[in-house]
Amino acid sequence: MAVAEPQFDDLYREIILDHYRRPRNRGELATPSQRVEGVNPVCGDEIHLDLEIGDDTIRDVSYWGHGCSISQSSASMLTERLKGCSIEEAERVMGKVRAMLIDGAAPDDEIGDLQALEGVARLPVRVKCALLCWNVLKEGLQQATTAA
Amino acid sequence: MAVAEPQFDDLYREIILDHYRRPRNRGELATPSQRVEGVNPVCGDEIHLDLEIGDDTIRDVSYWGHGCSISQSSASMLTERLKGCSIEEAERVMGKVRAMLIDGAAPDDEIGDLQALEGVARLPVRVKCALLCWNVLKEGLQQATTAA
Amino acid sequence: MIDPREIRKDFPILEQQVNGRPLVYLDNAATTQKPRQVIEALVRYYETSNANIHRGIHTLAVRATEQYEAVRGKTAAFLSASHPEDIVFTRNTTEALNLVARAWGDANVHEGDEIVLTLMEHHSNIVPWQQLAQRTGALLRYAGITPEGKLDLDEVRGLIGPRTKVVSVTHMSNVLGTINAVAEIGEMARQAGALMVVDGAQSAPHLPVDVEALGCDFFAFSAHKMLGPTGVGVLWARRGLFETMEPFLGGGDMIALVRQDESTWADVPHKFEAGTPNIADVVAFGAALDYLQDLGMGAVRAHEMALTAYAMEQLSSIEGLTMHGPERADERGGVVSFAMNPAHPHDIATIADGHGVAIRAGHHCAQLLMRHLGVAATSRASFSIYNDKDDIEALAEALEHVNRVFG
Amino acid sequence: MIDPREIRKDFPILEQQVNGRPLVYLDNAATTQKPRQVIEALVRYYETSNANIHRGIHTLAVRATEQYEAVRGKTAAFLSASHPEDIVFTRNTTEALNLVARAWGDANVHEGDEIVLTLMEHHSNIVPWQQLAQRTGALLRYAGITPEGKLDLDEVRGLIGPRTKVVSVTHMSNVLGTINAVAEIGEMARQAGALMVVDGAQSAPHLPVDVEALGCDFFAFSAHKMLGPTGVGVLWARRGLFETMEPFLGGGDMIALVRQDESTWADVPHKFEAGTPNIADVVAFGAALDYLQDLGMGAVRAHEMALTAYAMEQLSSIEGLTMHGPERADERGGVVSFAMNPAHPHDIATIADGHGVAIRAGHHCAQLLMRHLGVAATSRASFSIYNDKDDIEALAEALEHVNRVFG
Ligand SMILES: Cc1ncc(COP(=O)(O)O)c(C=O)c1O
Ligand SMILES: Cc1ncc(COP(=O)(O)O)c(C=O)c1O
Repeated sequence: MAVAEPQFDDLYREIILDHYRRPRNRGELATPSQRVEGVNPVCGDEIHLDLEIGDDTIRDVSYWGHGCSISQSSASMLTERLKGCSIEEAERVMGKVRAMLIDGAAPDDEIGDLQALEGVARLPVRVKCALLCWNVLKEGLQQATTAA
Repeated sequence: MAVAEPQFDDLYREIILDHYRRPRNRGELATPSQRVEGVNPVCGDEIHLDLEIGDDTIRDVSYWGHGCSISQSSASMLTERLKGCSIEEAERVMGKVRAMLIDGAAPDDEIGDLQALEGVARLPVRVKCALLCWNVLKEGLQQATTAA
Repeated sequence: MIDPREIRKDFPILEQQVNGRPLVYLDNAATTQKPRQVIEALVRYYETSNANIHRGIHTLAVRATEQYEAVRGKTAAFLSASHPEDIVFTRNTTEALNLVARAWGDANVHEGDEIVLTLMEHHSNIVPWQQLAQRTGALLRYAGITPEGKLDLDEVRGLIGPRTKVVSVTHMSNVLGTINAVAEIGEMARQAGALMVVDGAQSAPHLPVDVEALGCDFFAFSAHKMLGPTGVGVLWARRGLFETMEPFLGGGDMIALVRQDESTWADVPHKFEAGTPNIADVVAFGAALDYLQDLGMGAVRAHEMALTAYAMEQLSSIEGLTMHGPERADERGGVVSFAMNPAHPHDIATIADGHGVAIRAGHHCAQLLMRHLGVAATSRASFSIYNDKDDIEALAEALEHVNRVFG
Repeated sequence: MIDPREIRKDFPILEQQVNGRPLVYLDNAATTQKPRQVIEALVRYYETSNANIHRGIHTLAVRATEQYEAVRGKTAAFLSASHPEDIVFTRNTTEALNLVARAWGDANVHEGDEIVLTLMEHHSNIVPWQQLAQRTGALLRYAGITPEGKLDLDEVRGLIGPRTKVVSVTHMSNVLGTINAVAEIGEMARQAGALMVVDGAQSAPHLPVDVEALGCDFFAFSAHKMLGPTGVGVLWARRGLFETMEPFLGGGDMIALVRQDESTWADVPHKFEAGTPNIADVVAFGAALDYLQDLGMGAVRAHEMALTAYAMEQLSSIEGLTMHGPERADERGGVVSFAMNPAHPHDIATIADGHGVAIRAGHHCAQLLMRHLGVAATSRASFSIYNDKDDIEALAEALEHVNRVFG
């Protein structure tokens, strides 16, 4: 074929596929302070997050679930980026990721690997996939702060 | 107005309007052998026929009901034409009137005043009006022959 | 200010001749004609965007979904409603009212409860309640009409009581033109703890409507009566109400999780839109809403009110003609029903058609009202934005002809 | 013989580019595209004939009524049904099945009665029966599927018994493509004194259907899946069956006489068509039926079967791809569902879209089947008359790309 590979290659960046193939922090935590989940009813994607939060810090975080490469890699990157972060930092990162995905804002280095999801913003129908774990996280953080 | 009166004047022939204004044989019979009725659910027109049938003859016939000039005049003309007729003749007249209304067949003198309904055949939506009393008659004749 | 001459250029169907005369379409309460903007929206949808919605990832599916959902937003805006999710698309007003009677009614109306209607309701706002009453043992109570053709508000007030569960009233009569005080009646319903349902089939197309200001619980209407395509109805519900209701039709798109023995439901409004919706027509309805919004519903109302006043004036000079309904044009919509004895309404409609004038004759799906008026049928002329004084004069001329035939 | 190249000229939407590539539309089981003949029928209707039907005397009302009712006749002919009155127009298959479950089911299904379905049903042929079961206390029984993706007929036979009141089965699976022996199952149902309902949403568009030869009691399908507009469904019932049923939706046009407390009903089929129907789309559906009849459903079937065989051949050469459903193309319709682990169906659909290839990914409204297959979703390509081998090759090329991304 003379035609170049279609444009969606910038969607499936190597880093996304790597997180999809070799998920980080996958599984349950022994003693989560928060266990939250979310389902995308349209496509059936499912994400569960276990959070161990104390002293305003995400001491540990893991995920499990199933779905497409975008939803699963987003969750894997989330755990990798946020493990050990203060809640304040986590919220800042969450804000930046959401801004990137929802408003197409340019990502910055603070969000790390998650910058690879930038291409998703162009595909409204897949944005929900990438957002799923972040919506779940939001609920988890809310629970943690109201519990505190 | 310079434009000629619209084409529907041949629908509302004087003879139709005359039967509408001065209905013949309107009312109930004292001792009908058959009492039949029909309603056009779409427009609400209603026709009741009383028949006194004996010796294969329609000795007397009357009608009542309400509705448009076409349905009512058709019934009035029916009674006038068929009073005293043999059933055989009535059926022949009925066949000719139906053929005129449904198939647009040319009427002949045997149907008398009913020829005035010829213009109705061009208006499918009003054909039902003219036919209503004939459907009722058909049922009455059937009842009479099965009863005999 | 609406200029029907300009507007007419957008309505290709009006260019034709009927029985050798220019078509004068005065059957707008039955259904309106469609501007080319709506027809073009349909063509555009099918030529560029058609796909099944909500479940697709490919480009056309995304495009079709966006267009469909955008009209939900437009519809909400048209009704001054705050939440697009409170809009459910149905086939027509009739289905919308059946949805209420089934999905809300079956769960909330019980034996001995009362349903308050009026004698001027369209069959679509009667039969679903009769069916509900039959299923539940509830009772129907009908408010009457004053000699001038207005709803008898005192009677409505008298009927609404502690046993009333729902009050369902037409915003505007499709026969008398009467505009009803639905906000006031809604207040009576609320005080009695009853729900207020408004049949907006004749009001949404012709008056500015603000459902939140009306304070009703449900508001139903049809796209085809307001320049939109056939096959689209709208049911709006007060915030939170749809959430409390079990679904009506079951099937694709309205579920969250299906198991063998039971299922859970998708969020509102999808819970009430089972199966593939009438996507193309909803999209084209958006063009109808744009068209009306561009004119402004206030201007639409002003134009139609002026035309109604002119029609009432013209018709009152026709010998033997009597009009039904309120005397003042500002108390009624653009609908004029009349009698011309001894000419039967069907004869009148046929003769009018001979003049190219399309009016309706019959019971107008309002048999209770016909019985109340003591007639089997009426003749009815009803107006829209493309009608003008010439149309009224063509009608008057046709009616003079009726008098010449039957006089 | 069908020549897709010629046919494609009738489908303006297919001329476009998607993501820089020519659109290859392989989502026909969700909805098909529409030929210009159908789009033009819509335009023609709105530009020449639009009016409300059944109750009007004026020229447009008569014209619109004739056009609408003519399509009832065409639909009956398409199904080899003898009586146009046995055709009821609904919004879609979903509404048609709900109509059966409500109007027939509520009156005839009682506590302890059994409803036999299969694990390959679309949600639209599951949820209405679940709702009926919940209303009545009836029980649902599901027949399973063989490893090859066929309906387990022995299990069906075992499930149908004296307590069975209704058997409802899809004529063709929208996921596996499996064509079911509905005539044989109908015979089992009849011997048990149960009714046989056929979900024809996927068969009517793709196979010659003769409802009388099938011997079923109800047959339901959607216009939008067979070149017709959105918003039109069809429910056919065996002669006499509609007459025995109480109406479903109540309102205008379905009544004979309305009194305050109760009403009597119009004759079949009008009894089941409450309110203003989707007139324009029914008229345009007539053009879709003409289009299919002109090609001949035998030719449609032959073309799609050949294409399915070619697709199965092409796809089987793609590494890591597994197909669901029967192996032989003559035992299935033009639907091919597949998996390509570890690529998720949504990723596959997105990458295919990047190639301009529209396929569907998801549960296809068949969650019970997904659970049976042990997957959350599948990717699905489905064919219509305008698809050709080039389209299959474009799909195969896109899938090779999936392998390059995920391999
Ligand atoms: C087998 C089957 N049944 C029912 C349906 C529902 O059709 P609709 O959405 O047109 O009601 C579909 C289509 O989605 C289908 O494939
Ligand atoms: C007041 C009123 N309610 C309900 C309806 C029913 O509308 P539809 O036939 O679109 O369901 C109509 C129109 O005929 C109407 O005028």
